[in-house]
Amino acid sequence: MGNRTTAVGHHILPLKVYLGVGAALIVLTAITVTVSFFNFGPYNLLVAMVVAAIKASLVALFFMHLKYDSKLYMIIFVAAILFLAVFIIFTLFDTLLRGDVEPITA
Amino acid sequence: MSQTAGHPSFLQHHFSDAEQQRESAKLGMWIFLLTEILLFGGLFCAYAIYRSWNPEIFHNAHVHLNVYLGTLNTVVLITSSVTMALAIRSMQLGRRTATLRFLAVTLALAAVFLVIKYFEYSHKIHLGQLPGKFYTYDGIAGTNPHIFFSVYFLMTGLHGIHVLAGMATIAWLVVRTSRNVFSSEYYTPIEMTGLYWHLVDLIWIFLFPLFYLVG
Amino acid sequence: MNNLPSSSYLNRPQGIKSWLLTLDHKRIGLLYLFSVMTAFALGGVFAMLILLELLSPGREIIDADTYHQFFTLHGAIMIFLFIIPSIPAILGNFVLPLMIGARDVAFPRLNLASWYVYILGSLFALYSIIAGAVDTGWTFYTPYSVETTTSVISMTLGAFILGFSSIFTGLNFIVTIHKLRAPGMSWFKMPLFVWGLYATAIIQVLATPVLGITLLLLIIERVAGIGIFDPAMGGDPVLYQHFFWFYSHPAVYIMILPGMGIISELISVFSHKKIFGYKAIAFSSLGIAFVSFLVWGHHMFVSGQSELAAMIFSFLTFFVGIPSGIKVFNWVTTMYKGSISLEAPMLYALSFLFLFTIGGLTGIFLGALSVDVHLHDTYFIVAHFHYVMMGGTVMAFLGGLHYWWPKIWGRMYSEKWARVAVALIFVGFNVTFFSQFILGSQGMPRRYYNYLDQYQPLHAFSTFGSWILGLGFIVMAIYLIHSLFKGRPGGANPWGALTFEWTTSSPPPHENFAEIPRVEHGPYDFDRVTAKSTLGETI
Amino acid sequence: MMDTTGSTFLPPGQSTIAGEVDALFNFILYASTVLFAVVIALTIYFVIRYRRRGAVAATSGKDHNIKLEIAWTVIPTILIIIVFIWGFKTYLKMSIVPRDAIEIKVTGQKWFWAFDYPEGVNTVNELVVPVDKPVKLLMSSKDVIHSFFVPNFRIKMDVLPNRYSVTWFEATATGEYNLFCTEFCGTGHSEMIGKVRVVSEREYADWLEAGAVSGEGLSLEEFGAGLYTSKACVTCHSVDGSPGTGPTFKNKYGIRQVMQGGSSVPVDENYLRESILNPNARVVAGYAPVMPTYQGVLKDREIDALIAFIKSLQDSTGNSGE
Repeated sequence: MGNRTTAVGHHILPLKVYLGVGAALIVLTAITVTVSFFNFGPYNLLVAMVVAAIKASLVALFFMHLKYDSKLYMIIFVAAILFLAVFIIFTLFDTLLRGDVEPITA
Repeated sequence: MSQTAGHPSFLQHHFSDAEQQRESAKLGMWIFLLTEILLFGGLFCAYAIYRSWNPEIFHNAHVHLNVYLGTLNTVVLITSSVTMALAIRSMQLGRRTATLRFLAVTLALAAVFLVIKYFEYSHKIHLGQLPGKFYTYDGIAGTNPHIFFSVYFLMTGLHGIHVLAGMATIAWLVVRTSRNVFSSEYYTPIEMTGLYWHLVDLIWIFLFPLFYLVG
Repeated sequence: MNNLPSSSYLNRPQGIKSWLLTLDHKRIGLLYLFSVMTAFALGGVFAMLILLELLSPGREIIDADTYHQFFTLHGAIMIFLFIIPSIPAILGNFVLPLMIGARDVAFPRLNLASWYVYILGSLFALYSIIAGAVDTGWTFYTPYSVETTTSVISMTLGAFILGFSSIFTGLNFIVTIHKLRAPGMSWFKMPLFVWGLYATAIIQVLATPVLGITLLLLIIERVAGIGIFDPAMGGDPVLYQHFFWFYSHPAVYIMILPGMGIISELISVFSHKKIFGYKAIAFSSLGIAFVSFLVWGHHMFVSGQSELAAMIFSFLTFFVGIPSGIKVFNWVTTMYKGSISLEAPMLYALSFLFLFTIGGLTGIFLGALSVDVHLHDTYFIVAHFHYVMMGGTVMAFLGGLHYWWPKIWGRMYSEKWARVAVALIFVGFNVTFFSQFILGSQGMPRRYYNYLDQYQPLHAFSTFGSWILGLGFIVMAIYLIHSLFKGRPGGANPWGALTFEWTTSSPPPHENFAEIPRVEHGPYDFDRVTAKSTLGETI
Repeated sequence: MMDTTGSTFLPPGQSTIAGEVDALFNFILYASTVLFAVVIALTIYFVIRYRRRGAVAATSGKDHNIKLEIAWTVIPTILIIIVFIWGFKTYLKMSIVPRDAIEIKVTGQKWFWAFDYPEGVNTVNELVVPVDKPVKLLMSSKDVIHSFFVPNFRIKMDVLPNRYSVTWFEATATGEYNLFCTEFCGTGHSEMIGKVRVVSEREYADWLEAGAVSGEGLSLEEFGAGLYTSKACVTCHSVDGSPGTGPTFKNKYGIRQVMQGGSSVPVDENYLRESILNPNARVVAGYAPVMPTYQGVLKDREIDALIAFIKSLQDSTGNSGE
């Protein structure tokens, strides 16, 4: 993929990349919708999240240029996801495991 | 655009060169996107907790969402992301008319997205599938079925507000592009709006399965 | 006598409009100074009234509801309007660009916007005082904050808007530190105050959005009753506490980290000795910034959260204490074989060491699960956070304010009166708050308007202390304002420090430096470089 | 388990867990005092010893010492791990309720505590328990979050609406101890103080016995007067005509009372019964609808006694309407 650069050195992606990524996103959407019609129990959530994560990373890497820009922006993006994950997981530590040690029965 | 030697008009006094200004703007934008991710993160956490507490309500209620409209909206938003990226690319190449065309298409697609959202909302309001004490619909089993719609309206509502803000910014870009403010050396505002728009699309990419597909 | 540089950022350009629409980081720092210190005075008045009321059980000067409104307003004003913006927005705005050899922050317009957003947020918050005040405590715990008839919405809306001001400042500082450092200033040649501001900015940017969404949900809950926190409708009040403390614990590190940055500067400059363990201090700032996001559950040990979550939060809470301990040891070791001069900034730094160590160590009591069950929501907690916030951040802020006073105004404050004020504040603080440790561990719950007679002596003792403390602040206000007009010129470098802000004139010109300086030595290389104090000579 | 005598920092501990909590409290206290003393002594010594006299002295450039830095990182880490494990072990003991505990239901509501004992006896603001027997408290709130705190037993647990929370204690000495609410709950938060009365096992059984059929030997009015205080009516309704959060009971029976919304209602048995069980149905004009319902707190016999008591509050000169 020949990346031409502008006068001031910013690289420009060829048209093929944008259209290719766009098509991939739509295909993935189709996949995740069709999968949702079958009932795999808890795996439905897992599959949906994996597909969403793939789509999200496609958008981030190509459309938002994370693949070509300095690592700093990738660190910021990943940090946001990590801190969000910490927030959700630690809160779930509490909400899912209430009454485990001392069952609270009325 | 006056092009004085070595000190182009768009360069602010406290930056040593255009590159430093552009990189600073991008770093600032990425940090702003980080705050957006954490803002929505709070609602994703609420979703995770309420879904873990009453999975059956979430499952029963999600059936009442129109998957086709949701899928259509996802495709609309993905396409608008593509046209936004192409708008940036064409300004990088200095093609002003192409940029205007792509920006206009992105704006139109955003409007389509909101219109579809409007139909979904009005349908729910009509049925009474609303959050909290406004919930009057009785087709869903479970003790507090309105919880699903509380989280649904909170997340899609906040996302909709961000789509509106994006549309306003893109409209402002269209005006400035037509006034020939941007060039292949200076297109930072378009790039920043592009980053913001891609994040709005990214958040919808997660909202769509969580509500419409899995529930 | 009055031979200050004829033109500086203070008088060039002129006119009120040039101040209200300024993009100069130094002037924005001053705008913040006036508005934040007014908020501090207002919060202080509420504090004095609260302790006056607690002089004896039963009604002293106000009734129960008014008392509840006073302690809520004291908490909310002191936290959202004073202590979070105080060091980053006043001293950070003024000193950061000077310290890294830049002409301004990365986004000057965003910087001015952050001040206007601060003013807008403050107006909403202060409007709540008139419109029936707020009586929920600064934590706005649901379901009480949803059902009370006081103006919770205007205060929470105020705090929501103030959150944006905090995000703007944090964002601005991160980009400034990354992109605008002078040539030759690598990450480990930056002053430690800049490291403190950097770690603070990271927390501001990562934590404040969650406060935004929490307060937004609370306002929606009050207005539309969607039941997200209402237990009767499937919601959960403990979820509100999780959301609230996910922001509010990192917020206490937003308050202390810039203070620690100042203390590193003061101890090194006034001991005239290279800071001990520069990298240890820098990395412990970042360490605190990240670990602070993992410990919020220790505010909720008795709130009915699961025992496993309590164990995890207690375990991680102890690890957030270690970096703070390392910093204190590094500061004390810096003074070893130094050449220590005891001007006011150093006295504030030493009282910071004394008070913050007590505050930090009492945190160990609250981290241990079984002891926290007894101490939670008692006066022990009130004493703990005043020792860390007032004994820590406010002491560091006052030390920094005195340290950079000659740089900001070009004039010195009166050293004699400053020492009087430090003594009054130090004694008054300990009398006021050490008695509250004993009150709390004896079982006196916090936020009590009326209390049992057995606690009366300690309450009275605490109230006397607050009068000494109040006097100390009044003395300080007087001599600082007096120094604006009558203070003798401080010169470019009154303390003989080595960081960049002391290389330009005081008060500095509009564009900070004639030309961007190059870094020749580390910020604390007192062993190799000596800058002669310009205190004696006249310019 | 011996109960601990009080120290400057801690009130006397009269529960099995108090000993362990105080032991950890004192360990941390002594360790912190030693650490604090070292830091402050060094600081004072350095300030005196290396005080700048006259010109600035040259100072050394030594800015790190790996051994020292590792030492002051590892030692505190070991100390805090000890404190963490000790604290967690005691906390587990506090959380796990012994199987043979007496179960008492606690209901926190705006500004008083209601206790329901196994034999159907219930009291307000007074928890009577036998000594040396584990007592399990099953707690929930009727309105906002309260918090059940007995300093002498070193126990505290939030009381949440629509949810049960559990705590337990085993008192080791008879006597009367304070019970506080430690989660801010509105105007009367600081009035929400109760008593925990620890009695001998036999005395507890007798009290329980007497309480179950309480009021046998008393006339209805006397029994009603007892309930007037024990069920905390006194906090809002006066009997001498003086104003309070709720209307006074004096000279109320039989008169017509103007309600919110203008309708006037005769104050008779069923209005009083309805106001006790469903207070916000018809609220007297000029008063806030803050009275909690006594549904399930009062038995029928107790409601009759209260009504009889209110009826007895007439001036001898016949009823003078308000």
